[in-house]
Amino acid sequence: MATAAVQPGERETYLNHQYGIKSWLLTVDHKRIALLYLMGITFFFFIGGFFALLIRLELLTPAGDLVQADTYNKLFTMHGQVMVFFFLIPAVPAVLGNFLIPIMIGAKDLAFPRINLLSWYLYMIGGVLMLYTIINGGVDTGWTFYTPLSTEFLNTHVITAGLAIFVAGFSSILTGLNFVVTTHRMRAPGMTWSRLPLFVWAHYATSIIQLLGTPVLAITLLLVVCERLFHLGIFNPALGGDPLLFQHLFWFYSHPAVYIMILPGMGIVSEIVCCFSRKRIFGYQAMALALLGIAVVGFLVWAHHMFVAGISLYAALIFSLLSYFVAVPSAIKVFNWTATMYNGSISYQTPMLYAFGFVGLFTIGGLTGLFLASLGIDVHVTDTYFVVAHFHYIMVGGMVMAYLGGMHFWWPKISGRMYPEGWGRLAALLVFVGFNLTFFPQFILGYMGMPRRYWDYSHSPEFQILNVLSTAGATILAVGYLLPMIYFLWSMRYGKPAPANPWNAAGLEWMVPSPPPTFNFDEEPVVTWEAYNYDEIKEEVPVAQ
Amino acid sequence: MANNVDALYIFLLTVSALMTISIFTMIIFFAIRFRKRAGHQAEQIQGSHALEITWSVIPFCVFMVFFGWGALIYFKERKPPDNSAEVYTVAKQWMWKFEHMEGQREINELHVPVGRDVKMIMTSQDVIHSFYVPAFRIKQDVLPGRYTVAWFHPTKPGTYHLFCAEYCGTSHSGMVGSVVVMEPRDYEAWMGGGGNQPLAVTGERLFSELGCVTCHRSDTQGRGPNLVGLFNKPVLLEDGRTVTADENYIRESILQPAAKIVNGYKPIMPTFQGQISDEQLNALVAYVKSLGQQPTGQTGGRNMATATPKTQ
Amino acid sequence: MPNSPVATANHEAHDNPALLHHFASEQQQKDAASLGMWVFLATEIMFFGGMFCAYLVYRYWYFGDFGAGSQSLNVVLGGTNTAVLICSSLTVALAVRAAQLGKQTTVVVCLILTMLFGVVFLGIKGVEYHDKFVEHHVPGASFHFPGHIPSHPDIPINQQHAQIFFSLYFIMTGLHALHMIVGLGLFAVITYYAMRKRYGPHYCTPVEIAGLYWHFVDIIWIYLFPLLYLIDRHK
Amino acid sequence: MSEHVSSLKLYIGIWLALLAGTLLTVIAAGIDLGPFNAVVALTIATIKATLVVLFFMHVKYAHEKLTKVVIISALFWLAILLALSMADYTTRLWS
Repeated sequence: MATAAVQPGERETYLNHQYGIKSWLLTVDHKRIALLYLMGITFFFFIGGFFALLIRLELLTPAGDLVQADTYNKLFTMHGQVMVFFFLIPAVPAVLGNFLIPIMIGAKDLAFPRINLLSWYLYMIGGVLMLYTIINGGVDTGWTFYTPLSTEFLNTHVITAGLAIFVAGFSSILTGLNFVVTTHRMRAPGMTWSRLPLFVWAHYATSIIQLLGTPVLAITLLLVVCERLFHLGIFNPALGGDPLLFQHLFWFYSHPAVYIMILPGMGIVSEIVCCFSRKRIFGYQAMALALLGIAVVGFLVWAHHMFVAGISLYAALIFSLLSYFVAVPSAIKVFNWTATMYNGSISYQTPMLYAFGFVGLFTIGGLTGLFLASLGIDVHVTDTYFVVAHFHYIMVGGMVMAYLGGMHFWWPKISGRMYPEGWGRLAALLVFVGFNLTFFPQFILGYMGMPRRYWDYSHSPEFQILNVLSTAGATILAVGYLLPMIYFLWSMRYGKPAPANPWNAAGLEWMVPSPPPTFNFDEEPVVTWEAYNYDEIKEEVPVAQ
Repeated sequence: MANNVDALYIFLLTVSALMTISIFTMIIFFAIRFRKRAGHQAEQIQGSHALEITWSVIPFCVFMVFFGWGALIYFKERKPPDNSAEVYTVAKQWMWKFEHMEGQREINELHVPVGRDVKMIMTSQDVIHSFYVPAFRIKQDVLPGRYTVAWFHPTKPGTYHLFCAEYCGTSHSGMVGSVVVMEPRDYEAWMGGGGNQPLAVTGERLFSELGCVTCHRSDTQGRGPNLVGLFNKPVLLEDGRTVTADENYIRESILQPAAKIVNGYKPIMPTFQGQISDEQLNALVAYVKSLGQQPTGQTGGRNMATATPKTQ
Repeated sequence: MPNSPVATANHEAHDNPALLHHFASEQQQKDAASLGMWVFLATEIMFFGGMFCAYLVYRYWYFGDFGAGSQSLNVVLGGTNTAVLICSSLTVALAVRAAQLGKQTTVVVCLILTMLFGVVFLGIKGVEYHDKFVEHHVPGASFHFPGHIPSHPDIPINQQHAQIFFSLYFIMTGLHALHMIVGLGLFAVITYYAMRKRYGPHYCTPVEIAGLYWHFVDIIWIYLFPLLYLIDRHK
Repeated sequence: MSEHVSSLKLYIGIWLALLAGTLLTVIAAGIDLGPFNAVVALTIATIKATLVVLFFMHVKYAHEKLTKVVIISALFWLAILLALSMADYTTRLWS
């Protein structure tokens, strides 16, 4: 039984209603768990980013002169594993989703608060295993764990890395389970499916992928661990196994995993675009259906990662065709965001700048995806820097932009303080410029034929100029990422206190105080309005200070 | 091939650039035209089914063009022309080993004459590698335990990069080499330097040394199937299936004879798994293939230069 | 799920101690728990699905060797185990029914019977594993599986392909057994509460959702049995 | 919603049917049906599984469709995994 720690005269919020380390580590409050996740995720983001910077520095010169070949291999492996499994996949759902979904649907908490806490602990256990792997000398399988290299030929810490991701996978599954059940069972009276914010729809679609994809990754990694321990031969051609079976099972999860990363970002962008255009979303139904469509069709395309891997000609044709099907809902979303802005009343606060960036970079990332889905071109550019550039446009240009946009948008709600708008805009600009400078040259490098995961390109000095540009961009990007980290921390103490609805935005989360009270709502809300009812909100977005 | 890929690439680039520019222009135009200002209220629009359908169907049709064109190129890339020069390739950490039909062996360098189709028949001794020549726009993973095939048609003399494109361990980035495309005359001169035994002849010698010849006789009396004229022909198996006798089939039949039993024969052949090297296996395959090109049943065919296009 | 409401300063306690603070009604809580378990079972299907995919590929490639491996398994013990598991499913269903009807003693008896069947299953499985171990059919350095494939008395078994069969056999049945052990743990806790008469017509969600889990484990075995034990048996 | 309580008789009946199915599948495995052995074995297994799902797991009496949707989605995804993987394996030998 904790005693309330609220000072007299102060309003009780989820932040101050209890103090002490135990009140955080044993909390079942979705908002506090979101903050716990935020810490872990930020930590791993900077670990992964540090590896990325070392990679870029190594590639500044053609010769392999900064680190050893093995070290380089470990750097890109751990950059990938840390970023994908400990940042990109959990970031938006576990932080923003966790914090906002119950409030957005008018619930006091997620359906299973204790499972939510468990899933944070699983994430942390996975993270500790990953750190153990890193500190003990790392792992150099590539984040894809391709067999038989990973199972028979390397003597780095493949097993602990595999188990780290295995455990983090269960965290992801439990988060998805919680979201699905919460969305079905915990909606406030009047909050019908057609009134759900697209942010919730996006997380619902994401959860479906997490639930049905992640178990396959889990069993695959378990098989890799068994292979390494007992040399069973399931993925080892020398013992009668098929290395392509590993790739099938791996990509069955890891392609849809891209949508785990990007769909929540799409949800965020829908919220931001509507708020800063003062408009209803254009084509709400189409937007919601497109999210579900991506989640389903995203599972039908995985072998487009394997066009040159030795799959049958006919399978390649099927998977190429299906890959184009998933591009249609993605295109619909881009068009609808653009149309939402039409005849709006647009203001350019930081979240909106990130949303602009997201739509632009996602468009480029998506269109280059069409190149890769086209069989004839894929043969040339797969496993080159073209692919590297493409997926960074989706994940960093798309997902990280959206994540930062969302963090700025809801930071007043989470912390109860405003961030400094000027610095925010500067950081958004730096991220956009730095990002493009880092990754656009890599498209060209890829078409020129520079293979990915190369430590040394002294045989092809013609690749250097573009690599130097890329490294320069990465430096700017690093500054762009550090800035928000600094001013968010600064604002927690010195920021202007935030009102309940600093943007005059629509949605239940803006009707509770900032920061929200422990149980979100004093009385169960009854929803009588459609999503994005900006026609009923006459005020504009306040002028930034 | 490179031209075909580039043409498609430029087409895709143009279409994508148009789409990107139009979306960017619209966003920037809307952002400026409809910026927040006094006296202007946002107009609420629910959406439009007609528009949604339009911008689903039109992109989809464009995508289908991307798909069809890409698929055509891929189809061509996966079907080597019948009378290509063949190069047997063994990849290992971290080098490329090539063996020409004429018997020349090379490491990390591949010499080919200009204007001649070259078919790479590749396998790996350890992990997955990938044979990538950016200038020819081809890439094919090289797998342990089976053959994969790639082909190209060099049109311009010169030296081109050869990369391993599938991450394969410590010296992945050191697993590079070059493809040297030569004028036919230079190539002849380079070829003539060796005094090598053609691969099929090596294979023929192995064929008798290993005792294969006692059962696989060139008449119908053998205890094993007659291999003359076998290559690229359909084979009826005992379980009723029919498979094509391609390189992988021959390879498997040597290493795992019991895997596919030819109709009418007994599974008495011993396995050669672990008893012959990848190079010896390549020689045997090359020999069996050379039999396929001689309907008369003589053995010891020379090389692909005498091959006639098969009609099948 | 054990229940202790989070009492808070600003939140009034509900009448029912089993109703958690963030639910509006008992029905909502029950529906959430049941949906949660069903969704979890969906993930379990995909978890085993990866194994079934591997199984399908290699059975397609190495049918003969899979047949030989299958025939070395003890179909009597496997069949008995199937029957044992079906019996345990019945007792679980009866436990849920008893809880719905408020028959406290029957709940406890049925749950104990279920656990008993579960232990018998694991025991028989242990005997089978032991036999395989003695026969050197466990994948690894000492793996040895002589003989011929069923439909071809003159084709010897390919050791590598047979090893893949036994690898899949051990991993699939091993994961299944692990699920059984988890289920036994769940039932041990629930039996403890059932003895304290926690469950009745108004509240029997834990019995129900643990029951769902147990039935699912049963269903997995219903498929594993023919897929592993009954390949090419007639030869 | 009123909780559905099935009769004891029904449970015993299902239990007997499941035991009979087990016996039947063992017997059927002993008869040479060619490729249909696998079909028969899987059909019997599916019937048994359906009985368990419908009656022991009360899906037949579920008051909303959601449970069925969850089951069907999971099976659909499993089918995607198996079918598209096999689309590769079964066509590798074609040329």
